[in-house]
Amino acid sequence: MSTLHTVNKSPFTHGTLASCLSICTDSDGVLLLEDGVFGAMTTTPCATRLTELIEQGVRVYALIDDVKARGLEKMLMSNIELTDYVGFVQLSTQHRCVQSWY
Amino acid sequence: MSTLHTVNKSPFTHGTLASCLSICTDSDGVLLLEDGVFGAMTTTPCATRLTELIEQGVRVYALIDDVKARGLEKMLMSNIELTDYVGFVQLSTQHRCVQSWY
Amino acid sequence: MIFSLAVYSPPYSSQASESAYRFAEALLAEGHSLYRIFFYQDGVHNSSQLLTPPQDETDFTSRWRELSERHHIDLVVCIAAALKRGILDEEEANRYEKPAHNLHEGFALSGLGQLVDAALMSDRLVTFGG
Amino acid sequence: MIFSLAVYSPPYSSQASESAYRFAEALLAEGHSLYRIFFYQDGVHNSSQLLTPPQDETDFTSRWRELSERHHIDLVVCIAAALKRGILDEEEANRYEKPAHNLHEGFALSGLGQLVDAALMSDRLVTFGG
Amino acid sequence: MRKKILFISRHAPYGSSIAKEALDAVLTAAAYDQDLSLLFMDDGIFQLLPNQQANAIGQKSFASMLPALPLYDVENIFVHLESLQARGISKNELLFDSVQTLDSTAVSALLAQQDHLLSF
Amino acid sequence: MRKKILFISRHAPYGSSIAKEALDAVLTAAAYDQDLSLLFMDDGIFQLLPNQQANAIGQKSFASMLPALPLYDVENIFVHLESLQARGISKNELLFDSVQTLDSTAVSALLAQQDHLLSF
Repeated sequence: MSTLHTVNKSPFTHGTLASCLSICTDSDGVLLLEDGVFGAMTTTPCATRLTELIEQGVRVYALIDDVKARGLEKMLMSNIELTDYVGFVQLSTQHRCVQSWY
Repeated sequence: MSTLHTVNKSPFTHGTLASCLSICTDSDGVLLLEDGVFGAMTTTPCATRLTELIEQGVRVYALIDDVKARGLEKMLMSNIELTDYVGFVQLSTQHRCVQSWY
Repeated sequence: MIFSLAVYSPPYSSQASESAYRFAEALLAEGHSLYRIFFYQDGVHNSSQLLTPPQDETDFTSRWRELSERHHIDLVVCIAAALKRGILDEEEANRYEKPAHNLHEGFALSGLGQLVDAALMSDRLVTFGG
Repeated sequence: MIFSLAVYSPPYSSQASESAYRFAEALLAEGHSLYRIFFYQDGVHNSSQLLTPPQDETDFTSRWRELSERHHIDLVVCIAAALKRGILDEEEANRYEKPAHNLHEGFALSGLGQLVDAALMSDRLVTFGG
Repeated sequence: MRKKILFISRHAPYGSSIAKEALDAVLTAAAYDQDLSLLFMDDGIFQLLPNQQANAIGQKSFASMLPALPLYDVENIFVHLESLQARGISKNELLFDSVQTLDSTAVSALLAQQDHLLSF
Repeated sequence: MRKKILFISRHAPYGSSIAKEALDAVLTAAAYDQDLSLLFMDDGIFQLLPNQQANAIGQKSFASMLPALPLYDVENIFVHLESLQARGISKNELLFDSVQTLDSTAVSALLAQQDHLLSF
């Protein structure tokens, strides 16, 4: 079974996202929320690794309310999907465990 | 006049020390305390920049109680000086301002 | 599915309590059940009846309380973490001879075992921290 | 020299309150004076009279209080930050009709202007945060 | 005598309250008739993005609060250039154009001119 | 039925209370007769350094608390290899030798076997 990873820190100042992605595997999912949504920017320090994982089948999401709050709607990587809290709940049911990276 | 910078986050997981060093200048001082003392390890991600600054005349200190608490005494860069709270007070009087990086 | 949440961050200072609340609302709206919310570390401040936010800001404690009443959710605050951080119920205030108590009546102080129990009784445990 | 300190971190959860206290002790031992300690952000929890640490751990509030009495140091807690985080004195508890108050008597709630005033009245202002 | 006080705001908006409480401190200080400056650095520069809709998460937008700064006579507003560059944001994408960018060397010099630094 | 529960401890000791409160949670869980594991990762590996003297800062040393874990029947103690490598620490420098190192791939697999993750 696979793991849903949530990340709520900015990758520009914290190693949290990089750490998460280092152990993220094919069938896992990643949800960026709170300040974690800065990690979905096209300029994110983790862009290469994110794209690599997405190509391997990992799905990466950003919480839309957090994206909107921070004015990032037009600054996101196109291969990252937007979701809401209902989507977050569904993701947590579709994966066996949730690992929170904070 | 010059600035004393204090850093209390680990450079292995936070960008705080790198940020501090990016604007640290010749006559400044840097004091590593709390989890910031991990930045004084020989394996610190900021070793090159630290050595460069020290060669330029910046003095870099680590708070000895925090070093001892974490068992790091034998793992530190030799060009970083150990100090105590009295030393910290003296440093803050010798610099005009203190910038806390947290 | 049966969910439990672990909340480790204080209200206001961190967005994580807000996220936890919205996640709780969404899972209940989706028809899942919520067995327990366990407040630990600085999350214990979510249970203070003395939180006094400005009128246009969220009153976290009351909001947790209302959610709990509407859906019969167990709101448990780690007693060891709470005492260290100045969150007491009447019994603890008496035991330690403190002049007041501040735990909101909708919350219960209990041991850290209730976090483990929440994991054992739930299909999913989701942590909100940082 | 005249110092003031700004403390932005909660006791126990972060080491910064401990560092601030040791710095305060050291500067006083060196013959400097300490005009004010200003508690802001989660630092306001340093002023709770309900902190109940285990017997072998530090009681931060009492320690600040003793230092303040011994050296006549102004202990000021930002009122806006405190109210949001559930730290109230008797007057605020009455004003907002809260059932209890928890500010330790050695501390005073006041405006954020007291942080600016501390800077103006001191040669050095040192911040302890994070 | 007026003192030179620089506020340094280094944290992202919303995820924590640091950025908001830094701004409250700046606005309070404005009443004291001192020589105030404000520097955005690191993730603090994200406070300056336009199109923020913080009502989506139950908060107030920095985009609605920050433009008040010049009205409060906080005229010296600086942004750290390398922090912008690291995040791929250019100065003309920011919320208001009265901010001045400073590179790291200029930031060092700015700090060295102050009587006090208020670190957030 | 016993559940598989993995505690993940990622924070440095002492600077914040997260590491200590993670350990308290592990020791509590040990009483529940479940299949417990504990993984140290990122700055969490610093909890495992010997020669800690936390009394110098008024705290209790992890070096004195962690060796109790096997006594509590927390037998599966793992350390993330790449976290060790990034910090230049080798396994034989650690506090006790009953820990097993796992590379990132093995950590992924470990997570995938669990019923619950407790994130610290």
